[in-house]
Amino acid sequence: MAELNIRERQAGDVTILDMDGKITIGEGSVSLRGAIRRLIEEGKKKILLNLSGVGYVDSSGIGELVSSYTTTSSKGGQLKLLNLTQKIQDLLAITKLLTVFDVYDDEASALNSFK
Amino acid sequence: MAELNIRERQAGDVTILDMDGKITIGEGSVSLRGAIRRLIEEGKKKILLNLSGVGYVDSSGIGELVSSYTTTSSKGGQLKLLNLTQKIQDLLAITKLLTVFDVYDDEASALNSFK
Amino acid sequence: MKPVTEETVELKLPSRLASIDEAAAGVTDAARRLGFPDDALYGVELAVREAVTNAVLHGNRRDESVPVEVGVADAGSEMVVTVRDRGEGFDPGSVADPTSEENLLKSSGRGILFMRTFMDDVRWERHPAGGTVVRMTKKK
Amino acid sequence: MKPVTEETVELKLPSRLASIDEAAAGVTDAARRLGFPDDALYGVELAVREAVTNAVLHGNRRDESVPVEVGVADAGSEMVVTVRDRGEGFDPGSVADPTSEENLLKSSGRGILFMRTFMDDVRWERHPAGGTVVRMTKKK
Ligand SMILES: Nc1ncnc2c1ncn2[C@@H]1O[C@H](COP(=O)(O)OP(=O)(O)O)[C@@H](O)[C@H]1O
Ligand SMILES: Nc1ncnc2c1ncn2[C@@H]1O[C@H](COP(=O)(O)OP(=O)(O)O)[C@@H](O)[C@H]1O
Repeated sequence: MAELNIRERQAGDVTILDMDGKITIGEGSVSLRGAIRRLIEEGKKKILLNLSGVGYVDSSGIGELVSSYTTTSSKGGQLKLLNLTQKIQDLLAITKLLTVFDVYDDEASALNSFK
Repeated sequence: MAELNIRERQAGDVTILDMDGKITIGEGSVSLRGAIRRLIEEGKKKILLNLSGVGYVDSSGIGELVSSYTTTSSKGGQLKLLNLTQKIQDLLAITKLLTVFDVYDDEASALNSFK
Repeated sequence: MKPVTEETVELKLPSRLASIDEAAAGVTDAARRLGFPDDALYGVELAVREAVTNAVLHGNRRDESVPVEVGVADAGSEMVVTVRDRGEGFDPGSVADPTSEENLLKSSGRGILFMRTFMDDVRWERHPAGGTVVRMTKKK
Repeated sequence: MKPVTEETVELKLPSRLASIDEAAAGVTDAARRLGFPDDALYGVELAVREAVTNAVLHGNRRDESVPVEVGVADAGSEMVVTVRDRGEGFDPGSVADPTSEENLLKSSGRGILFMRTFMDDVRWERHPAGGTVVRMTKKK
């Protein structure tokens, strides 16, 4: 089983990535990076990461979320986060990244925010 | 929680010890030794050890079962075994003690055998 | 009176990414045996992951012939976890603060912050026989 | 090419009965991480219990200032478990066979039989720095 499974859905012009597993150094971080790179190449610039199935993130995973955000922004896109587990929320608080990321806990409001 | 819990029941002149836990070096072996010693002192010489709840036995525990048997026999009593788990049965086979012990897997036949 | 031997666990692992999972599992299992509750194990695991990641990447530069050594010692009221690499070490005092405004968008530099957050004390030492040891203490 | 570091776990425990449970749990956890199935773990645990019991009782005579050292090494196709005490050792060849008729009713002497039954290879060595090491190998 892969460390991180990523499924892609489209809601209007927003691409939702439903992620399941761990975003940790190595495989998990690499999968996320690959997925974001591909979306950007395909011109999909409104990206919503659904993290409800992500149970474990390390500093490399947090770093990869930040990279995903900066890469998308630098191409004129937007990347937002949906459904953080308590643990990821805590890590984003510790790293003061809650002010950087746009975070939602229901999908409808998240989708609306891209309008 | 004690390593080995021993409850005593009487069926006619047979004393049944229902044992739960582990018979391993230290507490478990010591509890069994104490229980047998007490029964012998009380003149209870028909003893049936119900091992259905005993999940783990080491060589010290096997040794303690042998001591229980020899102590009881030397006082003119009888000690038999009931409801061995597969693992204990295997250990008694490995040690060639299945020929020494009288082993039963239902209580009625075990009780009958003391007549 | 001679002192009672202290209980310790030592893991020796090759310097590769797979060793991070191994070390995390080994220390978590040991901490559980020492009686730490499940919710403390999460933080211990994360701190160990970060420390071993640094040992593998920065200390030993993924040279698989060089070991990462992880120790767990039961010091009664606390557990001491050590991670030793064979590298030159660094000055923890001059590591950039990842939470200051100008570093927020950097893609790395948050490992030590997590180690300090989830353990009660974190310090670095030179090992007398060479290499760097990070010593992390967690109260029971 | 330099060899890849072998993965090892080392436990250091005081010579007392409580260390038997500690060692059994530590080695079982390590064996599980190495991929041994649950039904193999039972036998590994029993062999380790017997070896550590002997180290605590016969090798170190319950002197808690003296350690019992338990090692687990992943040798690829097999796991090697070592238990070191600081005692004088013994001659395994002259240990009585517990399954022979005249020994059946003895209350001890079955530990080595269980170690040999549940591990693929068991041997005793003198440690170069003193004491006795029993080395038990289990195929994956
Ligand atoms: N064991 C180590 N050996 C050498 N340098 C280290 C070690 N641990 C940490 N460092 C240094 O400290 C920096 C910050 O570490 P850390 O906060 O874990 O973030 P990251 O590893 O993502 O850079 C590293 O980039 C590295 O320069
Ligand atoms: N580590 C050891 N150091 C010294 N003697 C040992 C050691 N291990 C085993 N022995 C000797 O071998 C004998 C048989 O051991 P074993 O089969 O485990 O049964 P038991 O420990 O019940 O006697 C012991 O009684 C002891 O004399």
